[in-house]
Amino acid sequence: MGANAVKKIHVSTTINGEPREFLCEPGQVLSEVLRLTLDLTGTKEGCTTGDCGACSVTLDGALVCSCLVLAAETEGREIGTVEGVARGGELHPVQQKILEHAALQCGICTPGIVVSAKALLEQNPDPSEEEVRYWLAGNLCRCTGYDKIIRAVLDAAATMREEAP
Amino acid sequence: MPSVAYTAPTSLQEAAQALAGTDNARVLAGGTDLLVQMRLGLREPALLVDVKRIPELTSIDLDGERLLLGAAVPGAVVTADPDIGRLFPGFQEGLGLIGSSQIQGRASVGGNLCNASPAADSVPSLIVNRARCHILGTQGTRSVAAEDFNTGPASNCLAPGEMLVAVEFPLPAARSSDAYLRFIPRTEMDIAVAGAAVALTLDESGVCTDARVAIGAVAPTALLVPAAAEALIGGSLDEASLQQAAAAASEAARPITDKRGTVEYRKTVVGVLVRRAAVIARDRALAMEG
Amino acid sequence: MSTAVKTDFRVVGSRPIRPDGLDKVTGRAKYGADLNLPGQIFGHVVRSPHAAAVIKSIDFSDALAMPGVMAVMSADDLPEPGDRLLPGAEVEMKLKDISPVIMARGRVLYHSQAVAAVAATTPALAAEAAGRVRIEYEVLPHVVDMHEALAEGAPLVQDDIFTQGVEPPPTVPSNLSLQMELAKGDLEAGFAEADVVVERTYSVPMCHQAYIEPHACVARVDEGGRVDIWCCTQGPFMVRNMTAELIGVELGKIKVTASEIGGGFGGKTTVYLEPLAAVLARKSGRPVKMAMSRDEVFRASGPVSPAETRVKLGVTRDGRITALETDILMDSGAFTGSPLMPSVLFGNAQYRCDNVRSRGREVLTNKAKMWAYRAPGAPQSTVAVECAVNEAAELLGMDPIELRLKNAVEEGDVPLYGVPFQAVGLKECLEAARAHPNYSAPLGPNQGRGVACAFWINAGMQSSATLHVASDGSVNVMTGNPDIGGSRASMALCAAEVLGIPVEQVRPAVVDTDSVGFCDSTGGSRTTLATGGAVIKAAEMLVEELCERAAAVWGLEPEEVEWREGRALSRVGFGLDEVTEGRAAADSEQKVLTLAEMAASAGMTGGPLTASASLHAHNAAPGFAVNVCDAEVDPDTGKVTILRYTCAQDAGKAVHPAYVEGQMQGGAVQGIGWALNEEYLYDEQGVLQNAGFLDYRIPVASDLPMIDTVIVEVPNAMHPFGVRGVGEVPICPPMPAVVSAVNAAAGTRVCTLPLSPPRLLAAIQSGEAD
Amino acid sequence: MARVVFASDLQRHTGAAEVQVAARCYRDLLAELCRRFPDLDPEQLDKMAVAIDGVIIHEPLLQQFGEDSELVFVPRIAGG
Repeated sequence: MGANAVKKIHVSTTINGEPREFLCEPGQVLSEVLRLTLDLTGTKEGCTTGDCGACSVTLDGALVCSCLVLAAETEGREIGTVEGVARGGELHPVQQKILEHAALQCGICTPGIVVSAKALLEQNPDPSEEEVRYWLAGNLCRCTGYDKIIRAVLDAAATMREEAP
Repeated sequence: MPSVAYTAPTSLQEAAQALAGTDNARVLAGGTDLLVQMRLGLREPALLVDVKRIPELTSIDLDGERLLLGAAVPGAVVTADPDIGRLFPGFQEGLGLIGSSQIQGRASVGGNLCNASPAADSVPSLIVNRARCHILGTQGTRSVAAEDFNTGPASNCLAPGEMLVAVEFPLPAARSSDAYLRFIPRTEMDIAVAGAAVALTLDESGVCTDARVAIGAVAPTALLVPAAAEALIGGSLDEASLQQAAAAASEAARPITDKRGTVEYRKTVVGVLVRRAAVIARDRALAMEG
Repeated sequence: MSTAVKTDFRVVGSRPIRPDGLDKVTGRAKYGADLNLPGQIFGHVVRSPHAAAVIKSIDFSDALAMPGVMAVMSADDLPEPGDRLLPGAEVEMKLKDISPVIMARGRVLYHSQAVAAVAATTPALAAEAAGRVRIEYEVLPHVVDMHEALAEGAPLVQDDIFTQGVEPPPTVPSNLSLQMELAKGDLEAGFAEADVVVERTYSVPMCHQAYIEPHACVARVDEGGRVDIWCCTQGPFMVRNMTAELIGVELGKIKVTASEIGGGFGGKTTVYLEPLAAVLARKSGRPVKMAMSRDEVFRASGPVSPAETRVKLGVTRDGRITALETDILMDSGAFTGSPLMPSVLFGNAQYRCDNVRSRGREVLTNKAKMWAYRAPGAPQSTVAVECAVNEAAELLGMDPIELRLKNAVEEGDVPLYGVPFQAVGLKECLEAARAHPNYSAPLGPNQGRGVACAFWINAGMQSSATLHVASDGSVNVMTGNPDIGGSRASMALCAAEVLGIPVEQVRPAVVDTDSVGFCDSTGGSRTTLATGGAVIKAAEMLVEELCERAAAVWGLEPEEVEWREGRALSRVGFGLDEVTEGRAAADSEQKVLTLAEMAASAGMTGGPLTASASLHAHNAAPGFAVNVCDAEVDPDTGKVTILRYTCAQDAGKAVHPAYVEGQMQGGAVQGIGWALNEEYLYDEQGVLQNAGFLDYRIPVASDLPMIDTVIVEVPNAMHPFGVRGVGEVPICPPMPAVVSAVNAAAGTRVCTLPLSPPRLLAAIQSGEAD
Repeated sequence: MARVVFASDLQRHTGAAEVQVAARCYRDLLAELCRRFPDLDPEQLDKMAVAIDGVIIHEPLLQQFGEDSELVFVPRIAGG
């Protein structure tokens, strides 16, 4: 009867560089599996309709809303979540600059902003303010008015350019 | 999302079989509309056929005559493609306007078409660029003009078991370009209140020799507006012809009043958009001359 | 009450990285829906499909027959609320106006009101089971528009509402739940004296706080009946208190742990899910997790009262306000309890005026019970007053800041609510805004500038704090106020300031209701003032004890020891200043003990070093803010672009200036959204049409310019550091600043918000004011 | 004598905008006011805060004040 009758799907995937396997229902979205099955709760759910960006992850390098990806679709794919952004005990410049600029208040949108801004800077190391604003338009923040977030991302970009060989 | 099944075929044949074998099967491309509709209980498919592992649906193929764009290629890939940007900047803009950066990672031209929203941002540009939609069914393949693909809100010409494989754009003539503009209350993240695409060709003296105008979100489907195109053809887009094109578009619009806009507002604004898009398309075509 | 206000600070006023920052940028921080307990099951609420109906029957049998369904509940599982008041609530609240919001009893008063709930082993199963609860309704007529609700023969939202505040009390029930009037002076004489009179009616739409994190909780009930709740809330003690009353469990049997909170803005100062999760947990014997969908948040949490304010303003030729009248009609949703009172009292408190009258009427409609949003009630009336002041300035040909400076309140002035102002920084804010380069930036065609200023009272209320010194001299600071916008950083700064230690040596924590004394909610702009005040008080107690212990070690009297720069110093031999400034070398006479030394040896001097303090803060002081908005309007489409935005605000003393700026910027942008695009849209059936972020349009990053800020500091004479609350007043001036800028740019006088493109274009094309 | 100022909503019951009182603490003040103004509902006053010399006190029952103090009854506002 109902959901109990649905056969679960076995998925092998890579999350933040580590091979992971999980079982999911065919209709389950990735954000739910990350949060409930894998306890990767850094990925937040603010709307589950792709409108807020709190659940941003990368899928084979592309920025996506994990609430609009079926977990089953990630078979053989590479998923990047906020938990994998800081590496070897060191923050990513986007994370560091968000802290330095006080670019968060409640912090619920912050993981999505981190993942999204990192994806931007990987493809555009020198974005204009307008480009950052449009790129982050899908990451809703209700606390900050975005000002400090935009400054932090621009500052992170500048830092990364300086550090790049 | 109760009791849906999932399959991810790797060939057109497998996909066709899967679609034909289950009542109420649906193609899953980017999922940015479908998964939301399922979440809100608006659709309850029995089977999702994920087409993103099929080469024909995920490739971009350009030759000397046409551009073939796989139906499931995500917006982010289309907007990063320099050839598409050169040949069909308006189409690239239209597809790129759909949703956020995150949505762009998934949303596809095929999904935008098949979802059959009157406000779909890529459809007016497909129409003005004379795109054809390649459809695979149990009986083989067929193709329809973009303007004939959708038949009403949330309804399209696909028969049960059929799927959209790719859209084909004939390459534009020299000194041709296009533009798409939409109106939304914010700068991003909204559904178009009105949209307008213009494609045109200029001769060496800058006179418009060919034009197509299509409008979105102002009728049950995106509309081709020949009267607006006629207003542009034969002149160099002077004030009077632009006004005439705008008026023709407003006249052709058959919008509704809903939470996103009123009839009056949509009729007015779609004219403004046609006029502005025509100027952009002309400037682009002129820039191509050099 | 007045204390010496500190003016020389070591760390207060600096911008350290917030202590919880690492957890929040890495995804480790746990919010409401982030706790997964072993064996947890999932609750789902069954909501009314009707805006008004009688619940004839609820049949759970089909749902209960599903394998995996563990518990069901309805209002029958909650105690009858009766007429009792919610004990311990800061503001009067009747349980009968709260309990039906948690779960309807016999009758539903708005669409999506909670009617029943189920708990099952997966979220999908719980949702499916909820769909199988069979509820029989008898549909009743409904009314969602407040004017229609006041009309003759309108359906009664409740049967037993007799207008309060009317003499003699009415004998017939109506939807007019409350009426009030406050006045001073002689209004008619004031208008007679005026050279210019402006009269308009401004309408502000129903909106939502639109915090990004939906309400969520996990509840567990043990075999002894102890209830353990984890939830995102502005007030864990409020959750404990309300849950105890609503489900009928002793308060002492409930422990509430506040998770990190993903925004609230007033919207998380009540409960929705927690009592239900507790009942379902009790009935199932399993931990129950519940989370609202975004759709449920919009439909069934506590949205924000729409209001209509008629304003009439009289000003003399030389710019003196002689009379100010406001008349407010406010929609409370299905239950009384709207912020009508602050709307009536505070929309006019920024001006000195002898002749003032403010009236308010509260109306019930078949909509969700409205709840608090940042300076609740004030923006709805402030918009009318401030737009009228701008219109008067235009008529007088006077600069709008100049006109405000002529009338701005200052120390000694008495607002309508009666309490004379101590030193306030309104004039300083106006001058700061005028001096900002944005105010003289040239405007192009289709561009306009709008100015507004505003008042908010700010709350104090009750707080507790406990400090523990670890043996290495680092300090734990524990409070019960969820950190919604950087308050841990403020708590750490307050403690570090008093203790004279680096802020990094302080570990602030938000702890559960069993682990610290009572704290009123994080809200009312009170946390840094009041809870920070408790931290300061506890730190001062600790310093006193440290001095006593050092004196005992040294065989001195406590008065012979002073605490400076994180260490005890004996006064022997020479002046303390010389020691601390390093001008006099410490000789054998000088005795020094650092905090770390004293902590390490605490066992010898009386045991671990701790201090707890609590207070009922009576030292809140009002906040004032000034906004300047530059906007451009597309005359062909009515679309508004915000070009420049400036906020000046009196913070008293900005403890962590970056987070004060954050409050100013965030409030400004919320107000911009409310002015331009945010509104609730209902259909004929009383069903919300835009219950999602797609069509409830909060501002996105690309909609905005940078939000420039100027922090003004006129110290609050009642607070040891001069602090004023800063969280709420930022949302008061944006609507009038934006509306005035847009109308100036478009050549219109649109008074109905939001200034959505269709509305504005219609006004532009008609060439008339509405 | 301390001075008590009534906003217009309370003036309906007191008939005066302000009165002088002999009381030196809130408890005595309540008794004195209710004695002098029988229309005044003590429950209504209980629900209000009182400002003593500009300091708003939400639960004033044990408050004391001086001979020259000014007292104003104000609604309790918690905020959001």
